[in-house]
Amino acid sequence: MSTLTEPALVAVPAAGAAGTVELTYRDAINAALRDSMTDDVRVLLMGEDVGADGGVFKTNSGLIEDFGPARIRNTPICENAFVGVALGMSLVGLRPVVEIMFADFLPTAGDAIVNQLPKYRFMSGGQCSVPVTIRVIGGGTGQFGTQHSATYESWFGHLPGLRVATAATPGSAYSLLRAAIAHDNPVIVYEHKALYGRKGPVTRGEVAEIGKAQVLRTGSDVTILASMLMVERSLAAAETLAADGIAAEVIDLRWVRPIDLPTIRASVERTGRLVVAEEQVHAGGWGATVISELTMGGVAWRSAPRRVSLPDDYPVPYSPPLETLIVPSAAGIAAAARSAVGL
Amino acid sequence: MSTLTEPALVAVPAAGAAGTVELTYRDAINAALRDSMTDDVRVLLMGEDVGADGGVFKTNSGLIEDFGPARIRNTPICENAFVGVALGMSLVGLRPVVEIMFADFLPTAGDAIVNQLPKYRFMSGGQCSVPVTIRVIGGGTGQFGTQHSATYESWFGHLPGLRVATAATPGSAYSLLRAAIAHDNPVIVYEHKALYGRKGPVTRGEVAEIGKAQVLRTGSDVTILASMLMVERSLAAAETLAADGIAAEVIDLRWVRPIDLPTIRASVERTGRLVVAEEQVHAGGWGATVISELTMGGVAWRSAPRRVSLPDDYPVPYSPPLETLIVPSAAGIAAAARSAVGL
Amino acid sequence: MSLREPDADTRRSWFSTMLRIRAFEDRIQELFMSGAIGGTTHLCQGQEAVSVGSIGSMEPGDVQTNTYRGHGEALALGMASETAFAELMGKATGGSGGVGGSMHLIDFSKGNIGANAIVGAGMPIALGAAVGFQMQQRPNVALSFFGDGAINIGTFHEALNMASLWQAPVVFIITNNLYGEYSPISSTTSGGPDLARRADPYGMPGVSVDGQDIDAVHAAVSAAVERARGGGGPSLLEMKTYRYRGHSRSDPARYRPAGELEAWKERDPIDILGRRLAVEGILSAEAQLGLRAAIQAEIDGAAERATAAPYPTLEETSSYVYAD
Amino acid sequence: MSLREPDADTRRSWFSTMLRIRAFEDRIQELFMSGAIGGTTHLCQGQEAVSVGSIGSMEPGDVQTNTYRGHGEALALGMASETAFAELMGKATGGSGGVGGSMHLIDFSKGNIGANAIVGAGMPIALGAAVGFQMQQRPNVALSFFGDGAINIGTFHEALNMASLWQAPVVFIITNNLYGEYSPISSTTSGGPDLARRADPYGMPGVSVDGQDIDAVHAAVSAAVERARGGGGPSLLEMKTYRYRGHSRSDPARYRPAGELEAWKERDPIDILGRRLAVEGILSAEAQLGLRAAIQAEIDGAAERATAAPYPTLEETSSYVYAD
Ligand SMILES: Cc1ncc(C[n+]2csc(CCOP(=O)(O)OP(=O)(O)O)c2C)c(N)n1
Ligand SMILES: Cc1ncc(C[n+]2csc(CCOP(=O)(O)OP(=O)(O)O)c2C)c(N)n1
Ligand SMILES: [Mg+2]
Ligand SMILES: [Mg+2]
Repeated sequence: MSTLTEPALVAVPAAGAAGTVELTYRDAINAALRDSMTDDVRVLLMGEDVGADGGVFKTNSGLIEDFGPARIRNTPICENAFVGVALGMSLVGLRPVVEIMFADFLPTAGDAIVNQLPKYRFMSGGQCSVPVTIRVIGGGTGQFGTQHSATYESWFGHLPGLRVATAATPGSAYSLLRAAIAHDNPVIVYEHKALYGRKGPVTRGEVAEIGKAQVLRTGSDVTILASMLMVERSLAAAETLAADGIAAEVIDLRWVRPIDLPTIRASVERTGRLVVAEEQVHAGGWGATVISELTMGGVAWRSAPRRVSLPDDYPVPYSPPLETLIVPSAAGIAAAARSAVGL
Repeated sequence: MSTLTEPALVAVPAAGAAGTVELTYRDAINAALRDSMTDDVRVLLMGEDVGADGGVFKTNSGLIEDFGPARIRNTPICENAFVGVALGMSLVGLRPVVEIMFADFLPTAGDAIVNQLPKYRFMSGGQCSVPVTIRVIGGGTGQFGTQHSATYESWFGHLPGLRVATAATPGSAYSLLRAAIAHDNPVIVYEHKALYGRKGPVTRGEVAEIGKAQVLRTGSDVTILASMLMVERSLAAAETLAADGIAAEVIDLRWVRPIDLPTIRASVERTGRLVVAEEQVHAGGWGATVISELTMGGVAWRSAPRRVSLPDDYPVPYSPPLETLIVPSAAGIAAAARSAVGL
Repeated sequence: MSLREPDADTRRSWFSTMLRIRAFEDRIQELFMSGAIGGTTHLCQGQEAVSVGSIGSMEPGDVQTNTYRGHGEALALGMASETAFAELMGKATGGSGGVGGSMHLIDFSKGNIGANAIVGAGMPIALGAAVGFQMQQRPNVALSFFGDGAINIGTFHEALNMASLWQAPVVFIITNNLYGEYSPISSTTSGGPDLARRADPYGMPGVSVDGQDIDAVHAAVSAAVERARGGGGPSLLEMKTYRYRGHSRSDPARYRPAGELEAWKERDPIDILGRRLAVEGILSAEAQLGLRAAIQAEIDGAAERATAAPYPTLEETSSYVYAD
Repeated sequence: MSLREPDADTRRSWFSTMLRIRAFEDRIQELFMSGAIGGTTHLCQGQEAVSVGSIGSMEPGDVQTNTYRGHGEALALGMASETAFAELMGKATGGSGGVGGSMHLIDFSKGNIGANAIVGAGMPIALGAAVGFQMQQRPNVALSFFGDGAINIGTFHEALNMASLWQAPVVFIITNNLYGEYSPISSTTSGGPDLARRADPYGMPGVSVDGQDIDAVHAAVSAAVERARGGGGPSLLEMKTYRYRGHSRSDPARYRPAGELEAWKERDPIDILGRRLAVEGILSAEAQLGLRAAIQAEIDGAAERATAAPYPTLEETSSYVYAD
């Protein structure tokens, strides 16, 4: 560990209400940032326009007023360098949260994310820790077009040294972000831009367990594994399926690294059937990884697993009917589940 | 298509001997570059030190002398921009080949590779084509350390619009590179730095078929699927296995995008058993994709598929015994195959 | 050649084109607000002189790259407003068959080889085209339009260095509208308000230009273009201008100091040229009114036809992914 | 404070440290050539004054980042040569327990917070440390060492812009050894041979320094460090120097013009300081000979002990991946 001492930053008053409250996904993120920064003076937020008018997605409202422009730090447009800056800050005792406005810009910061954050501690022989959180906004369905609809979360699952979380609900958005900020290793936390307005229960103070998936609905006929936007579509599919007499279990993946294989496996061992619902291309994604791991692990499939994914060979288009067609729908997920159970 | 006309570049004399010759992997690449540039004046090579002393890996010997510094173009150190430059060149009728010295630097060119090359034609509604080839040198076992041993080829398998090839032999190094350069879409071709000295037959003029894997050894007990350095280790494993009476089929994956599922499936349907030998982390890799696709496709596994991969949670280390331990060996591949056949 | 003074016809056509861009953008804003178009959009009202004056310096075979805020360049390069509307509506008759959208108005046949949604990505691409021209010994030039915010990203630096090193025929044009998203330049950009200075370390000429004065824009870009065409190498031009709207659809631009927008509107680029043309007897105030009405009618018709056009299918557009 | 003239003891210790670096690098070269060390290495003979003179300006709590060619900085910061040898041999007793290797001699306890194998990656990291100091109101400064080739990559530009914008206490040091791999500066770098000029557009001071003269190096870096420490913001320093060896183990450096190496050896940084110390009566020629022999013995012993040290195991090193 570094011999550097604790920073001499000024604390701000404690955050508002504890207990479970109903919040939007957007406000859950705001609360997680606010609570983390209140509890720990070493935490700061940086990125493009993070402190301007609540940030581009309005997740940061009020933060610059309460924490000031040093801790809510607007940056120039230069993702690679400002992720590197966050790394450097973490090495002298701070705990930066970096906002990357669209997941499509992660490749712009490619070197810092791939070669620096996950490997820095290792290359030093464990001399340092790198408590950097990257908040990134991903996903389609908003007609943002080919260069603004990416997820790419599975890429980072390929990298030892990283943790990768995905938030499907306000509760997860809060607790995952708090977990990331409290964690001593670099974590990428995905938010989905179509979910900001969703409401749900949030427990202030809750810190998610690293690497734990969440069973959101139980059922014995088929397991549906999903992340982010696909979670609510899977839950909707499960409703339809229930009407057909099919009991679907819905699991929110939550962590792409590490993947919670025990929870997923336990479910699939009961149901014998699996549908992965992915807003990503299947090749190279977590869905393939899960199916591979379960198959290698000797799961006894009652029917072949299925996937509902983005097309193998078609980027996310702008045209609204085309975008609707290619992003997996509740109906598509339900159809895959029906086919898995042989209906 | 662009209305721009053909360039007015000067042709150079035809290349040397045709027919099948014995070449090193290094010289096979040299020959592919030389033959492509001789056949087509639009082809050029660019990258850091590509024209200096034969390039860092000596693949480019003699090229600057024969084709001149405009077509063998040394660049400053700025991967993201010079891949973008190659894209721009392709839009006005050239066919650039870009050399990225280590696969670890692909993330430095992240935006150009992820958001530009594969999507450019799509976003324009098919108005252009992007005949850009990226040659990249990947892989470990040379004690290059944590930031110089990457492969990451599976990441690009996740991207519609790209093609991704991997060369395991001199013959493939030649024919894959020629195929890439002749192709009208962006292609990433992987070379492995441990293989440059290997010798093998090369057919001058041969152009590989896009998306075709290669069965290098037939056998009915187990299929071993490998790429790059893992191919020769798999062949060595097959030799050992043969001594034990196990007939292993060895397939060189060759293309990560598109993956040749028909060839792989046909093999696995015969053997019922599969070992994927990967110099990469399994999560998010092509091995998982293949196992997932075959399982979803209903392959009847005689035993659970196996993988021999880099560790899930340990980056490539420098220390020679550790590097040797973590990179899959022929013995490790053979052991997995034995366990697959139940021995 | 463009170094000649632009004649009356040319300047009249500039005026029309600026009006067309303005009317197009205003209509887009309405269509977004009414929900007839989804997603997001980045409008360029106030910046028309930069687009039109610069594009006016291009010759056949020249190319340019621009950005998500590139409607002005696309229309200045001759994309029909109907084609542009259709693209923003995601229709099959759009410039990219509807798959590109607001951030990607592209027309290779007119030298518009890319509108990029990634800040900084267009500069290396334009440079690549320019180096291609150089290798092919074609007498052509590439322009690259980008914003003030884009000068702080790595590709700016990387592209300018290579451009100067290779003396490539490329002209880099900063459309300095004082903001990158919600951030005023001074909060993101070191070295003071004069962005042309960023050319210095590359040994490249850098010139600041009044971006509201289309005659000044055209003269500066023409000089840089002819310099590049003649083998004199690249230039960096800074166009000082302003965007009247917020960054994108969802931005009310609350970060602007009071009075700033109004002050800039006093120097509206269309009005400036309009007054000149009237004074010089090239286009009377009355004729200008008629022109405005005609262009408004053209825009109305174009929007209507685009609205009526069909959406594309996956099948029709599948060939957009791979060539062959 | 470092702005004081360095005293005799200090300069004697510089001389020893430069000798230690030289002997270390020479031995590494032999070990590579004999196959006792594998992989690749990047040596810094000829550049010792830059490393030692700059590091000499650091105070406790200050930090620096450097590169794969960072053995000089690591030793100047006090890493024991045995620890460095062991790291290059991949031994458990190495600075990173053997998993880092030649390109990553790192010692957080001494302010050496990173040796990076990716060109340009260290600058933002040093800047981040500096901004951290600023936020924590610590009186510390971060230095960042990188090569002439690194000034053309995006992170250089991005880091310098932010550093100036935020007036961060960071000093950027270009070790200009005239080549990036096999490429002379002029073939990759626009704007002429004076690299300090690259600071201009950020409104940052840029100074070129004779990198063979350790007194000049130390004076320049001390001035920049004290300026930064006092809230005066960042600087860019160019150290004009030369590497005696090729880029890496496999490079015979055939690209050098005849006589260039010899001319630079005439201005060897160790000799320059050695002559001065003799003339000034601080260290006689005889004492210098004794020192050389002592350091050679130290290096011999260190290499021997490192050779005898054990390799690490996966188990021992598994905690290097994740903190917790
Ligand atoms: C690499 C990257 N980072 C961030 C963004 C998000 N973004 C889009 S436009 C913009 C501001 C650009 O400002 P400027 O260059 O001045 O252009 P303007 O929008 O004013 O035309 C930002 C940050 C992006 N598109 N690409
Ligand atoms: C992003 C990136 N691109 C390319 C390389 C390969 N590379 C290693 S050192 C080097 C030359 C760097 O030259 P310079 O900055 O002058 O440093 P020097 O080696 O002279 O110390 C190159 C191209 C790299 N390590 N990282
Ligand atoms: Mg702007
Ligand atoms: Mg150098």
